[in-house]
Amino acid sequence: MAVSPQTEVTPVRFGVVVFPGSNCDADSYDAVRSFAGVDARYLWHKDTELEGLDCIILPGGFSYGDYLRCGAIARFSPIMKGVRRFADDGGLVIGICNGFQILLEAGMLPGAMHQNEGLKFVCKQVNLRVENNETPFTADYERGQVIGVPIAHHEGNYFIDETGLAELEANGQVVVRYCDEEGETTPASNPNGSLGNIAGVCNREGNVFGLMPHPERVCDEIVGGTDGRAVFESIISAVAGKAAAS
Amino acid sequence: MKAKVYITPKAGILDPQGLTIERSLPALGFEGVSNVRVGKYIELELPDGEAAGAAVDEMCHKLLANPIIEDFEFELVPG
Amino acid sequence: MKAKVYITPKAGILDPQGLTIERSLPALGFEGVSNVRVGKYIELELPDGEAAGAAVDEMCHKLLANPIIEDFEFELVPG
Amino acid sequence: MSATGQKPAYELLGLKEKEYRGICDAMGREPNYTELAVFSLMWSEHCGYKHSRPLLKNLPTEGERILQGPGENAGIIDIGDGLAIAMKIESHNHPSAIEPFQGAATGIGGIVRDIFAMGARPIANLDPLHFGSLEKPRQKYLLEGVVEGIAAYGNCMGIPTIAGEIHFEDAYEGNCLINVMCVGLVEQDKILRAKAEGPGNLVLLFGSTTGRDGIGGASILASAEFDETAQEKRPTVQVGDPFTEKKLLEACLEMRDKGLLVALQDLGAAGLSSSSSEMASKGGVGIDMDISRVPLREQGMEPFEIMISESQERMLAVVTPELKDEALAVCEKWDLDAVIIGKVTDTKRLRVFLGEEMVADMPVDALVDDAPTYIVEAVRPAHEVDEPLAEDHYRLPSDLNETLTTLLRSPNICDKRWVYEQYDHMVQTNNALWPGGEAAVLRIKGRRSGVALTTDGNGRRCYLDPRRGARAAVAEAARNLSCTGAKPLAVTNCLNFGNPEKGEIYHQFKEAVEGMAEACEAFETPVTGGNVSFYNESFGQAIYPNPVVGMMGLVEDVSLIGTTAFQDEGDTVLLLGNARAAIDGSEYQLRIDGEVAGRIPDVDLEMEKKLQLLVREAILEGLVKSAHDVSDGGLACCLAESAIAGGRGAVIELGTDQRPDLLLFGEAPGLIVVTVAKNDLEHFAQLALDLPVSVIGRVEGDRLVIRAGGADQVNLPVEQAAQAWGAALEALVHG
Ligand SMILES: Nc1ncnc2c1ncn2[C@@H]1O[C@H](COP(=O)(O)OP(=O)(O)O)[C@@H](O)[C@H]1O
Ligand SMILES: [Mg+2]
Repeated sequence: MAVSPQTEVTPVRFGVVVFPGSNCDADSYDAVRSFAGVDARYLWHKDTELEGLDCIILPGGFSYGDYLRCGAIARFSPIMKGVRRFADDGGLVIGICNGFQILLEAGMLPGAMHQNEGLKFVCKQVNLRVENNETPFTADYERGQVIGVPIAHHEGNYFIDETGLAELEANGQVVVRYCDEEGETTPASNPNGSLGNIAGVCNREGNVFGLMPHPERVCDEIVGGTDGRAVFESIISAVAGKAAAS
Repeated sequence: MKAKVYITPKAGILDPQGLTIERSLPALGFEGVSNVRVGKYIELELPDGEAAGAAVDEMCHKLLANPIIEDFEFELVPG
Repeated sequence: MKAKVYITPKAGILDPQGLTIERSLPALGFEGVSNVRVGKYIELELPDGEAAGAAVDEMCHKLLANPIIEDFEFELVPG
Repeated sequence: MSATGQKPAYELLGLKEKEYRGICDAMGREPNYTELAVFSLMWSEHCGYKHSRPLLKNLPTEGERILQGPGENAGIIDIGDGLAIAMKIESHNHPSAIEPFQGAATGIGGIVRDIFAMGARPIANLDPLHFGSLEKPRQKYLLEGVVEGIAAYGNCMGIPTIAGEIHFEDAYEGNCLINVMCVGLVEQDKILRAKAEGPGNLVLLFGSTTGRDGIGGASILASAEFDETAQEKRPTVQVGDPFTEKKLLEACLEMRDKGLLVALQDLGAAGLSSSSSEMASKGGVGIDMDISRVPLREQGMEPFEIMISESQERMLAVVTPELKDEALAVCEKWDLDAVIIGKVTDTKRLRVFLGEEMVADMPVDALVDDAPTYIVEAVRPAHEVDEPLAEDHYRLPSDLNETLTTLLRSPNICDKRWVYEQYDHMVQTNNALWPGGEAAVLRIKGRRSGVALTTDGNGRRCYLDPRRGARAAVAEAARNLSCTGAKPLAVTNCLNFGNPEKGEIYHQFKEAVEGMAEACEAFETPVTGGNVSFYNESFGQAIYPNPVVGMMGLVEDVSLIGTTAFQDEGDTVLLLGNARAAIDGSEYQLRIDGEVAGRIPDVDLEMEKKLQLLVREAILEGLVKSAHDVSDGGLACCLAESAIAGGRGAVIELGTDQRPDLLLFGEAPGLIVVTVAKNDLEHFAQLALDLPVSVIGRVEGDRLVIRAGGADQVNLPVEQAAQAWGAALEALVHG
């Protein structure tokens, strides 16, 4: 793996939030640590000091058991105030699966989740089309690139009202969509009924990103693929780039 | 007519959802809330008629509620 | 006192659970049922007082319902 | 002593008069009601192993890699590098039959607690399931509920459910089998045990609150047949709370890492009664508990109710007085109720207090060890015969293409994707082999090695010959592991049988246990623990005797594992083994002729071992392009599955010493199909020495063609086979 000189000097610092019930915290932690020039630490949901971080990951899992609604209780965790402030200051925040649901409930990303159309939990590999590669989370992908990333959720059926959808589309906030192998966003390639096959969105500023699929699960060939690596590579380059520019 | 169905966890049966909500409320500034129980509320429309009550009752038994761990009640309202 | 909270999917918004129930009813012998909507029914106890109504309203807004996809109503009953 | 109606209290609690007298002897007086309730559960079949203990002694349990055999919450196996695997399997048959979702969910909860009670982090769940025919609506309901329950609990816990099996046969219609296995990883110096030690140490109860749910649940349900009164037992259904269990898991592992625990034990069947007495028994100590401190969920609970409640998600630990506060702090961090409820004594008695008042005082050894055991006179049932069916017993079907399609659509053979896609089978990111193959393989992060896991049960064959069937189940599990390249190391087993008080059932149990013992000896895979589930009957009709084998193997190098998929055009297809396939007990017999009859072939354990070693060595040398054992549906289904998995056809030419349908669909343990690149054929032959290996064809095109006797017996586009195999289960469930 090529390591650029800057990243060796100042490591890119990731924080992985642990809510009670998070269960992809270790997977995310392991995934980012497989990159050179990275520091990673866990953040307890009661932490309020978030100093010295470049990117915060809200990992997958079942925070608070996903009781009531996914993410509904976690968003009140003490750490979320800090995460919001961090994002307001331009820090990078990525919510994966349950992390995405928490960002929605917290209002840090627009929209809401319904149960999957099939009413069942679905765990399988799906194809995603990268719609916007100008975010700090996707810059290392080609626009329109089709990547294989797994999903594992019960409530990933993304919903937003018409006006909201129009805004998302107009601002390029739809970052990834479910598609078939050819990149077509067909109903058959939509695993959960999401509006417009939406799999992940970012905020207007582009520094908060949420997606249902799990890029951290495809960062190693031995477990089925590496198509998720570019998400973390993008983050690392974005942070390193920013550091170099300042 | 319209049926409104209320489904609640049977008394004595653990309700993890209710418990978790109850425990999280103080952190949101709501003190003193207890006995939170989470159930389902289902609305449906069905043809008017004598048999409507019996039909809803049967639906609850067979499909809407799980009588092993849940109780249900319903009311019929015109409309 | 006791609060009974009814949470329903917002009108016009997809309700996958309701839809599935509606589709499966005919096979169980229930014809003509429509507009099945599945929501939540939450019971809780809280201290008596003037402010109870406002507190429940706030709980619903903040936590119990998601205003983007859900409506809520509640009633307070003594006990 | 209170007696309701005419019957004495002990009888209402399921004890026989003789057993009651035994309790009085052990106590030196008549027990009060609390004591009697505790005894009745500790001496139930479920906790006391009354009908199985003498026979289970036959199982081999020791080996150089076995760090912990039966007797603890789970077995532990040394996998080198200072690491170990904890594993255990359990049944939740009866609770799941009553409430499939919660029954299966709490089954997962229970087995997972067993694993982290050993200090291990759970890394995988497996779920061997058996239902009645999917043509019955109730069976669909059970299947859907059970799968959703396993999914809900396992997914929430973040433990991947990575393998299992699923069978549908009429024999399970009134009594489904829901077995669940959990596997954990632990550093050897962090293993915990349930041995209470050090009088003066404190007993800590933590996790959920205690309610009336599940009073007498698992143990009562699992200790009697199902009948009309099952309805009345319903209030005992327990509801699982995976979120609390996840916190419990993390809290336990945090306490382990901080060295805060003297001993740890989960509360399972018989709740506080069994957990406290078993911990005391292991340490040769006593325990005093004040149950007025137990956090209750319901008001007005009687002492006996608190003692036997089976509320889920609770653990009991022994901590030193010095470290108690630190332990409590960890519980508080994870938002778990936690109280010191008692202390370790040197009395060897379990004494229960309600505040100051002593409400029970029982000798620990009598509770734990002195449940009476029963030996029943075995009777061989009439359907067990000595001779197999004649090879021409059934008519030869006219179109074997169609027969193959029918078999591929059988719910016992078809794709199980509909099930495993409901499970998060990828969380923890260790899957070196995804579900759908021969066995699951997990890498171990930071090492080259990995573990392979599988479960195998074959009730139908055990019904025809329980000894041979059990031997075959062990052999198949080992074969599945070997086909991935893993060396089988150890077994955990779940013995599902009918009412052992009946001679015929006892016979099945005895034969199966002995058969399993023979095979485990041969493969050097000791039994590290397991579970016995009796009384799997409904209205007097027993299930097929079904000893389910859970087996673990070690993969030396996870980058070199075998898969079932055909790889490249031109690869040579080899059949290893010379077992003669038979129709007796086969899926073919069941689907086409609607019968289960005859006598199944026995496994040649010595030959089997050699063949498996060959496959493993060849995989390690990189010679094997695919490996798949011949099991349900015979050679033709085996070939079809490899073709479907690889999206490639094959042309196969078989000998003619048997009727073509038997060659294609007959079953016998001891056959493996491997493919090898042409260039490696010679190298493979050198490894094989004089073992029976025959070239039967090559990977070619996009059709599966099987010739025998000069004619195409099967000629089917792989695409069409894939369609039949892939769509069957969902169609059956939703059809
Ligand atoms: N209940 C289940 N849960 C998870 N995986 C299952 C289940 N049933 C079957 N599978 C998986 O499907 C695959 C094929 O199952 P099966 O036909 O029973 O295999 P085999 O014949 O090798 O025992 C295996 O990978 C198995 O682990
Ligand atoms: Mg197999």
